Amino acid sequence: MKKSLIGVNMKVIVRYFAKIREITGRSEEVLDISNKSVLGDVISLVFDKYIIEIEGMPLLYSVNYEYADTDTVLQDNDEIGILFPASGG
Amino acid sequence: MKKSLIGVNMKVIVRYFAKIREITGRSEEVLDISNKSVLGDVISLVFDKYIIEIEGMPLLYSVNYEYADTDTVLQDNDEIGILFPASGG
Amino acid sequence: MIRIQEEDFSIDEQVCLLKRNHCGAISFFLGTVKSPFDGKNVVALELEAYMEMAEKKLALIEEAAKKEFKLEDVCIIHRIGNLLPGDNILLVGAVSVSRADAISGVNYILEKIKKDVPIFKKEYLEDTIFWHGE
Amino acid sequence: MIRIQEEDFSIDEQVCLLKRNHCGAISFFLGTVKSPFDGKNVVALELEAYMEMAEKKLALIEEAAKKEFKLEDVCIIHRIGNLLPGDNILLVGAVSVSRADAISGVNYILEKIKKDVPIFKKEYLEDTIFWHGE
Repeated sequence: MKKSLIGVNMKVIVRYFAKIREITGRSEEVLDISNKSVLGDVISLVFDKYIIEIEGMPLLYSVNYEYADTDTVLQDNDEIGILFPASGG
Repeated sequence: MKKSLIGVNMKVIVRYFAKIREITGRSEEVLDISNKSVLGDVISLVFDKYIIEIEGMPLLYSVNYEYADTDTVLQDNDEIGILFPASGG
Repeated sequence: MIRIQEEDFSIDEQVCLLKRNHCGAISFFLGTVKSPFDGKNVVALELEAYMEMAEKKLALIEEAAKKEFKLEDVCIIHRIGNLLPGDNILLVGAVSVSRADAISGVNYILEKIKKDVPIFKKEYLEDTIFWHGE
Repeated sequence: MIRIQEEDFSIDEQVCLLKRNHCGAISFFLGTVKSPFDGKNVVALELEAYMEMAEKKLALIEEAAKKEFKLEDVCIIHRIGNLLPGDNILLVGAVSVSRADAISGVNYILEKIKKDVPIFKKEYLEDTIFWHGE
């Protein structure tokens, strides 16, 4: 469920990797969001902004270097990662 | 069952390793044996010759580079090894 | 010891660092750039890491592996950047008193890296380019 | 590649020989001289091989490992002679397209070497000397 982002009063940093970095054309950016936001809100914001075709992309997300679900409640200055599944090794 | 070695008419080479090499004081020797000998006959001959205390020693034997039982029938020029269990690796 | 780096590495050097006189067993795994991939020649492989998160995850994996198995020390080096077929990608090593622990420790670390560490691969094949997972 | 030798070896050199572009996985095991042994300091370790038989057995093990697992190449180097704590004894390496095959292949080879290859160890401890198996 997409929440309203009215009432901007915190900042998060969003970092982009792999295909997503190429689509957004940047490695990171700071977003202003409402203090009641969850991770899913920021993801929607980013996807709307860059018109990212997520269909079929098995994306993962992180908050402060931990994999996180979209209902994770965000804090001011959280660092969000939009990731592909790990393919190292 | 120890067979008589009367009727010498073939030769085998016996090779000694590890503790057995130290006890016999040699790495190898050629023995003259009967053409009806089995491996066990040669082992007995060697043990008698060097008065080897086999009690408790987990010896292994080889004929022509294969582990062999004492009832293995020997051929002329066979190479016999008196071995300790493998401890490599 | 954990490193994510562009530079290549020497396994002999890592062995020197891992060796302990009271341990008799060092197990290693080396991952290299494979070509062909899906039947097509690989021109290059690009590796990108979410560096801070990858280092944190690797540190957790190292710690967990040392707890799970009797490992005296662990070495994990993952390369990033542009690599060619045959180039080293990943070295995982573990030293232990016991052979079984060293080997199981390396396996455990490899499984965890594949699953948890945010490092991403872009495959440049002869006629197509894609990110793994795309 | 099989070698029984007194000289030490370089793992990096062996990696160069094992590497194949179409294989992404090399697994290694390095055995070193361990001290203490049974709680006593090791002064030296002497290794003796029944050379012809050991080489034959290693060749059979290499062949069997290649049949059992999908191994592109195998490297087995076993040292003999007088070694000191920390010295390299044994290197087993296997290269494969698949990580699982490379790792299982090395394990298989190690098990077989321990069981079948006539190489004998004499342990020089601080207060006693004995052959393994004595």
